[in-house]
Amino acid sequence: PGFGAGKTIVIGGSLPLTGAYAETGQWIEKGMLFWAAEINAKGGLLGRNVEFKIYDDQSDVSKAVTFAEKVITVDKVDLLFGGYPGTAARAVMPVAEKHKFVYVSMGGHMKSFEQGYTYSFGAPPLMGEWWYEGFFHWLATVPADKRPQRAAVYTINNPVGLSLTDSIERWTKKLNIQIVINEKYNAPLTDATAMIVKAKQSKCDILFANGFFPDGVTTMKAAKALDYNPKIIVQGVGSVVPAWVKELGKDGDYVFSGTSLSGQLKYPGNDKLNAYTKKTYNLNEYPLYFGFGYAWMQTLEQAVKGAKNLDQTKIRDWLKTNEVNTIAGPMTFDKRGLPEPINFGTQIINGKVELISPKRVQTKEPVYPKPAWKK
Amino acid sequence: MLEGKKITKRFGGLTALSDVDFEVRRSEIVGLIGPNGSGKTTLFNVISGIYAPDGGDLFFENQKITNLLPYKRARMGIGRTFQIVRPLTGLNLIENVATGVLYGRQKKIGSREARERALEILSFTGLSDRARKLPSELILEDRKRLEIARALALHPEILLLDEVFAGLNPTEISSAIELTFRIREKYGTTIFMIEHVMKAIMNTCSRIIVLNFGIKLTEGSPDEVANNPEVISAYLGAAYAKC
Amino acid sequence: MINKLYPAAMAILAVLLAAFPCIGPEVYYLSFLFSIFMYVILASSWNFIGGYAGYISFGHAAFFGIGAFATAKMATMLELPPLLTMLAAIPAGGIAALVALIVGYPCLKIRGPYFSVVTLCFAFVVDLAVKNIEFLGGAEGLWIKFMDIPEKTSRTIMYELMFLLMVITLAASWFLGRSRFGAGLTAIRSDEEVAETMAIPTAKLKIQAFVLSAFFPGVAGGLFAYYLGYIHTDAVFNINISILIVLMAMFGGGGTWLGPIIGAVILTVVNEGLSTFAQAEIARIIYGALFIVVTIFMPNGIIDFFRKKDGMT
Amino acid sequence: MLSVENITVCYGQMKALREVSLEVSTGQMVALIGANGSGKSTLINAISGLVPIAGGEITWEGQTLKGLTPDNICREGIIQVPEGRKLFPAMTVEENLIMGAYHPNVRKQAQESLQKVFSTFPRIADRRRQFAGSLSGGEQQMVALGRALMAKPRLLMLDEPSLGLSPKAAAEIFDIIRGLNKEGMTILLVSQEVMQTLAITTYGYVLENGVLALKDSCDRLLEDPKVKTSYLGL
Amino acid sequence: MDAVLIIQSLISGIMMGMVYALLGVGFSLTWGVMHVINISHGAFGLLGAYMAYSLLQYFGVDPIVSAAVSVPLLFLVACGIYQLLIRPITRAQNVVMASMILTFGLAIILENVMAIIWKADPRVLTPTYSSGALILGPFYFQYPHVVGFGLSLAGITAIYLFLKKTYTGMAVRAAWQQPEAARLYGVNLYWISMITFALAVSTAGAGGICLALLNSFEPHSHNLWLINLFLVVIVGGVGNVIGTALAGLIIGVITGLSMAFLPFLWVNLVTFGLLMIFLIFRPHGIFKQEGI
Ligand SMILES: Nc1ncnc2c1ncn2[C@@H]1O[C@H](COP(=O)(O)OP(=O)(O)OP(=O)(O)O)[C@@H](O)[C@H]1O
Ligand SMILES: Nc1ncnc2c1ncn2[C@@H]1O[C@H](COP(=O)(O)OP(=O)(O)OP(=O)(O)O)[C@@H](O)[C@H]1O
Ligand SMILES: [Mg+2]
Ligand SMILES: [Mg+2]
Repeated sequence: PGFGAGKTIVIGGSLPLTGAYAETGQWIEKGMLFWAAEINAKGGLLGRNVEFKIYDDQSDVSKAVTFAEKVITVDKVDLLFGGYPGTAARAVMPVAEKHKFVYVSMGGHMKSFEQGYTYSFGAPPLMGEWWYEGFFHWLATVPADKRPQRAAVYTINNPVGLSLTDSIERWTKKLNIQIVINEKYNAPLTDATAMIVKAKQSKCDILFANGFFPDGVTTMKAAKALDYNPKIIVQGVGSVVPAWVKELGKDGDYVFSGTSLSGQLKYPGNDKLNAYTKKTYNLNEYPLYFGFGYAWMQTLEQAVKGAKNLDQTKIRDWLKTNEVNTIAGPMTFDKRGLPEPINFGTQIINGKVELISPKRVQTKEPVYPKPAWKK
Repeated sequence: MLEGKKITKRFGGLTALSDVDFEVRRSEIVGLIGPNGSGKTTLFNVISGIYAPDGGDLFFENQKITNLLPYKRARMGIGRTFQIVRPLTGLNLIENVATGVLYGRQKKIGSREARERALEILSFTGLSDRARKLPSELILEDRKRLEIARALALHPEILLLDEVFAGLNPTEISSAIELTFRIREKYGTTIFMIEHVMKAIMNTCSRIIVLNFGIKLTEGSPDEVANNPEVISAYLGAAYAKC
Repeated sequence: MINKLYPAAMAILAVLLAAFPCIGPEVYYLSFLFSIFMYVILASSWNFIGGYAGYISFGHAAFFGIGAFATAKMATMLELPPLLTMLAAIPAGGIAALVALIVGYPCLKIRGPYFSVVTLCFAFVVDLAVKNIEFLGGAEGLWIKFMDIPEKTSRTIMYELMFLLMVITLAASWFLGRSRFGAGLTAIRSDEEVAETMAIPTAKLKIQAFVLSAFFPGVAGGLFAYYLGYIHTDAVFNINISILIVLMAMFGGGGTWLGPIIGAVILTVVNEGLSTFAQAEIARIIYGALFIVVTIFMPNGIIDFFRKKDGMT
Repeated sequence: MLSVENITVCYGQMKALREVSLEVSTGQMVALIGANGSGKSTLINAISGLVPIAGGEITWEGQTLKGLTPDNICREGIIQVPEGRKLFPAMTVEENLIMGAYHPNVRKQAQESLQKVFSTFPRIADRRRQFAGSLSGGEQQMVALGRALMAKPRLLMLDEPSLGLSPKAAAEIFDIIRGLNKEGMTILLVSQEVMQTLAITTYGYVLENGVLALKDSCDRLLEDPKVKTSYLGL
Repeated sequence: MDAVLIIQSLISGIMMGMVYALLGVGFSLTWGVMHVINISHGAFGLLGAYMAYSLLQYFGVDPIVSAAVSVPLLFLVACGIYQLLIRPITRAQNVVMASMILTFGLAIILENVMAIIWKADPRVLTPTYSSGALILGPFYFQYPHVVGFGLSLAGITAIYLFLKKTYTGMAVRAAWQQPEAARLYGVNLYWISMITFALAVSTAGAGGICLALLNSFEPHSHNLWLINLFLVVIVGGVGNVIGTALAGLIIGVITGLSMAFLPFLWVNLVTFGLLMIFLIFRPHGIFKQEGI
């Protein structure tokens, strides 16, 4: 409790701090805590200090639901924070709806925003459907005769993976790229040899590896070992986490992907976050999920300030009608609780995640085609 | 009542039983002897249904039982003991026997009644004072008695006894022989027994079947068998012939 | 004396638990007890096959998940009104039982650790199959419409239903432990071959126990689907659930009535409590240490430990 | 060379042996008889160190065996052929025998001993590559004996070596035991075949419910009325 | 279907299978010999992987070289753990169950200790050769696979020879089949159990290093490893070293072939389905006979 009991604003919820999603959960937690420290230093929210009540749901969806109910009904927190992964968010969104609590998170992908919930917001969301927009916009600028012609698409069979394929199918048609291989796989992917051999034999010159970090690593290793050199390798959400560059080094270079947040964006706040993560974690740029944690809190902060009190319905209504400004840029929300599609194309160049598209945010000219593996 | 025709059982390359014919008639006590590894226990396993024979047929009360599951045979009245005792570990003696009673051949009864019946059987086999002990706390002889008690719980028509006399000294053997006769008296059970203890075999059996290398060597009254030169050379040994 | 008091105490406890929502507790407490009931059901029904018959199934989450998906599918496909959907959990349990019947037939011929692994594989097969079948929502999962009644009322209904299911499961478990059926299963655990020669129809009993042990988790899965509102294969077919069920039952004492109850309650409460009071990793470490300490001091389960102290058999 | 003085052994509450004493001197073959459960195996196991003794003392060549574990006692040359043979079923006959010479003291002579065992028991020499579990009872007993010989016993304790054997096989085993004793082996023999046992041993002890009931030379034991009624069934 | 694809995916399937076999032998041994089902086996493997990771990261020591340090270190750790935790439960009525519960707890502890030390971020073991390949005609033998395969083969052979040819190894087998008789012939059960356990854990470490060359790992990865090695052990027959190796090959072939012939979506499903059917028809693993 801060000064004056009951004065503190408590924000509660659960994150996967241990188990399968521990890494991500912990980054989100760090982002949120950074926000709290910052706002408390500035005199708090509505003049009150903020404090977190974070439970570890052990990467278990049903625990996430129970803890959401706990913070709402027992801990009687003032605000709810968003969870991870998408499946947990999908399950918590109805709880938030029933208890009429604003729930700002990455959301559980497009489908969960189409269930008619009114209290859930993705701010910014992590939408598979949008993930490759930036990349494709750039690809469209490549002259047609220089574009890759044949695509191999390997997709992890989970909600994120499935939502990634939508835009691939739409865009490849538009850009006249033939999808030669289009396959899904169930995690865990322990060996990608057969995938790479198939892609190589089918002369695919663009590879979409729509997976997470472990699958991404496995496919990259196999691609290098089997000396498979497509013009483009696109990776799912795995390649924008800090571990990618850190662990794969040179081998992770030239991979395209997308992001909805980046420390290199010129929106206010990004420099500060970068400086903090540089100092604390020795990272050149704040990690994606650190940013998510921070941005969700930013959104909540502005909504509370806008509504001027902690009435959840007022906060929701404020969000529905006003613009918020976050490190991911300005956003206004539609009926579903989603902003306009946000996406930036990325490529890893010399061990750094560079923004390549749209032009206005470009930090580096993309390297195309991808240089052959050095043996 | 129990008849086997050309029973054959193979384990991989080894023929444990080959074309064995035998018959046990009601109220008889029949012995089964033979050198170690001659297939005696295997024959019991075939009769009780633990192994399916590779050839031949079994009949019980003139019904073919060759392909019946073991529990069906037990229901028909074939009870057995195991050479290497196999009590239901973790259950005390009453529970061991009561389980047998519950699934036995008498009309369905409640568990209380089953325990009473179990106690009766235990006292008949001389175990009543140890009724609440666990099998692991018993000495071998008592465990063998427990095997018999559990088989009796079924109220069998025929009882297959596999070396229940092993490890007993001559005096104890006498009391075990007496128990064998009492079982037949009280339960009217026919008995088919495997035994290496000649004293027991000679004194109880009306007929003895001799197996050697899975083949039936001979069959006859105890005297005939004991004086059969083939049996002496394969099984009894020269020393036995002398005395 | 103690034997007389025992059922009476149980009855009082049951009435108190049933009446608990009347004092108007917060929704969370209902949910928390709901999950305890659920694990008691899972562990106790696992106990039928795993505890009594000694067939350690490592795939019981499969039945739980089948129940959940069957209920959710029925609810969305038939567009049942929410309250009726809950009843759909019963046929869903039936489906789980049917699946158990089909896989039990070949699997129950295998004994010991091999059975455990076959059931483990079975759970993976079911999980992956559901992920691959669009009809069941595939990798996307399924949403269930929620009831148009106040949250507290709907949680109370679910609480009472799960409680009822638990009472039924425990009653079944109680009678099973004292019945001819239970005696037969215990004999099977001890020595199946001997059990056969005691006229116990082992194959039949095992199948019956397996089917029964799949039915209750199936129904519980149906209620759970409703509780969650959105179900995904990762949430219900999780291997950790299968393992947790086994551990709960054995931790308390397999093959007894009370053991799985104690195991389920202790582990659920401790886990929840630790998440509340300790830092995440430390909480997990303490939780892990609990298993170690209990096993070292009570290697045969908690029940066995106290039974020895009381000197009862 | 072995002397057991007033030892008591308990299994939980139950006293399996009460103040039992026994002596075996070099080159002797001593019989230990008694009813089922009278504690014969317990006594042998106590000497081997498998069960702890609650009171009394066992001395071996003047030194106490107190506190020694079975492997240390084995090093002293006190070797037991356990009841029920207890072979290593999934190891070959040869490996079973080699295991007999596990102890470092005798390991070096293992090959030599192996040849000797095979020449004593030619029947198992033919089966040296077969798994011990697939042998017949008589052969298993030979392997068990052979395994004990591999350990170069100075005192050989045999617990019911003829159990479950056909009369012929049992007689063979007794012949072998007598032969070993003739070669100078000190032997403590437990058996239910009271007549045969007392016929080949020189001195005998009789256990009854964990208490030593009688001890005498075998000739006299054979005449003893109590032995006659209780153990010979006469 | 063309031959290159089939053979290429067979090659990598088999090589992976062998790595799981190396992880599995130790698990199989403790189970067979001591009736201890070590749920934390995979976690120990992961510990080996993390140790190799740190040694590579901070001292630039190649994982194969550093195994010479980390494997013996794990051996010592395992001796301590045996002494403290495993030994007390060997007197339980049901050692199998008790050991499972205890080592489940141990696995949770190890996982979270690793999470504290090395953080939850995924790691990749990337020595210089990590994504190179030996090219023979149209076939690529990826170095991590080759190294893992070689190390596994060496490890399994060493364990086999140890069990078959050395006195200590024979004592391990003897102690497992007939503990009482083993004691009577001079085997110190306590020592043998400790050695078995420690040996098992150190092979897990070696296996973990091999696996880490192939896939990325995180503190919870051991769960996945455990499931795979569990399958290998069961298919091979508990306690059977040769069986475990063969099972590794078989599972490798199954995965390899299904990768080549089936849509990837069905690979895991078919693999588990086939294993289930295999076990139903051959419930005691590849060999009927007990052996090593
Ligand atoms: N399950 C089995 N698998 C393989 N071989 C077996 C099996 N059971 C028995 N045998 C073999 O069959 C033969 C006959 O064994 P069986 O147990 O019937 O002998 P037995 O006459 O009862 O001998 P004993 O008097 O020693 O008990 C033996 O060679 C034995 O090794
Ligand atoms: N491990 C044990 N735990 C408890 N009691 C035991 C144990 N082993 C033996 N006993 C008891 O100790 C007593 C002596 O048993 P022991 O095995 O020494 O007798 P024995 O003379 O060798 O009999 P047998 O002729 O059956 O071999 C018996 O009453 C037996 O029940
Ligand atoms: Mg036999
Ligand atoms: Mg004895």
